[in-house]
Amino acid sequence: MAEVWVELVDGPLAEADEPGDVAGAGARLCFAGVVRPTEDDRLLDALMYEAYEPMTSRQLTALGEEMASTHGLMAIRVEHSTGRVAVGQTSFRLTVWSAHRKEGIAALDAFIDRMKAEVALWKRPVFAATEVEA
Amino acid sequence: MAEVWVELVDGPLAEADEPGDVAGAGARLCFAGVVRPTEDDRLLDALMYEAYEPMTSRQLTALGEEMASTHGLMAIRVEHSTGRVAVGQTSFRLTVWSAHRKEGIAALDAFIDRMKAEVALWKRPVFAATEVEA
Amino acid sequence: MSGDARACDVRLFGRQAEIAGAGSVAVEVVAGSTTCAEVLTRLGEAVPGLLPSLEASVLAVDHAVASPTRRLEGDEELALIGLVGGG
Amino acid sequence: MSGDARACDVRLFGRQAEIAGAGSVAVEVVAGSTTCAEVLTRLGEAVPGLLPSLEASVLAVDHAVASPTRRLEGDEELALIGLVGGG
Repeated sequence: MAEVWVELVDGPLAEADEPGDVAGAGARLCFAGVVRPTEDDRLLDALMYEAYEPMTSRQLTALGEEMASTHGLMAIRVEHSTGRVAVGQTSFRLTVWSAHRKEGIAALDAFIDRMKAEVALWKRPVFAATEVEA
Repeated sequence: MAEVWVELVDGPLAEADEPGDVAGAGARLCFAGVVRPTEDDRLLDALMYEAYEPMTSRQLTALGEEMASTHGLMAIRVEHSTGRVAVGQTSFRLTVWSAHRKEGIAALDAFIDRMKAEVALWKRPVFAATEVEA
Repeated sequence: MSGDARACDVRLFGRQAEIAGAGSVAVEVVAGSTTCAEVLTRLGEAVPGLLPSLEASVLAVDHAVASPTRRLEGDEELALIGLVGGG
Repeated sequence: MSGDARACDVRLFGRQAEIAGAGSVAVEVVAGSTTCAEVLTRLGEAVPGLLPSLEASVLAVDHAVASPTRRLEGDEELALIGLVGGG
């Protein structure tokens, strides 16, 4: 049975130590989502994330378990911010451990697609006062 | 022009701090290859990696530049071991920074396929004395 | 309690809360009769600005995604889960 | 120097070095005449155990992958790059 860790964090994710080893895993893949400086060509100050607990954590856990089972992962770790995350800060981190690279990549990509489509997480842009020239 | 960093390291890769930010990058993807405990159903002690410098570093740099250009990366970092890397230790780490997730995943996957097919890097198994039961 | 009509709050989040100008909207639920699909319809009647996004939304009942045909008692916690994901 | 025949070492690595039992194998190169493709052929003649892997190998000349039709002078550094990658 794969390990599934889910954590919602108030504010930006802190710099993490390198994720530990999981016995037998030959591939460890980590995706970090960082708030970009613009959205729709407008300068951004931050994104505001909102969750609906405990539904959000339950959905992320269920999705992690499904991805682990479908893709044969050994472990999966999900960290997501709630509240304000400024430009350049990390709001999301997904780490997957698998025997080989290919299934890790497939699981990571599918998890994020599914999360964006299904999980109770919302983001709203906080635009900067000054707009970018057209 | 994207930043391309290449480093060959004697022995296993040390635990790394979380990779830094690259301005404007919304996605950071890191793959770590860890020596697995078996190969062809035989217990392994280690893998021995061999490079042919400076050709190996030149090839990795050229491949990084090509991937950055093809996939529109902002930066790419390659770290690979030479010499002995024991089971459970990390022998390879690839980090890519991109605006969005999809091009980062495509670049990472393609880089590793190309590296395995083209780059002057060799590995040999060092098997453990005891064999796994059939 | 079947047959009782009561006003139930449906929680809203993100862009849908902005459109409604509120974190929840009350809709009428008849205990044992009103379905989740009907709650979505009533949300659209109460706040027409939500109509374009309702197709890509589901109703959560007590923190779990519910079938559109599920009948409500009126004492559940209801939330509109609009599909504008994080990451 | 065209026309001079000399013995040139071709470096071997990994499994191919194990098969040859050596980190290099000497092949004859005629300056200005012998091609990279011919060097591979001569390696296969010198060490028949290498034949199965030569199809998936290329010759590096002075640390760069060389065209099979390139003619050698005999003073270059030669290496067999067999495709058994790292990672």
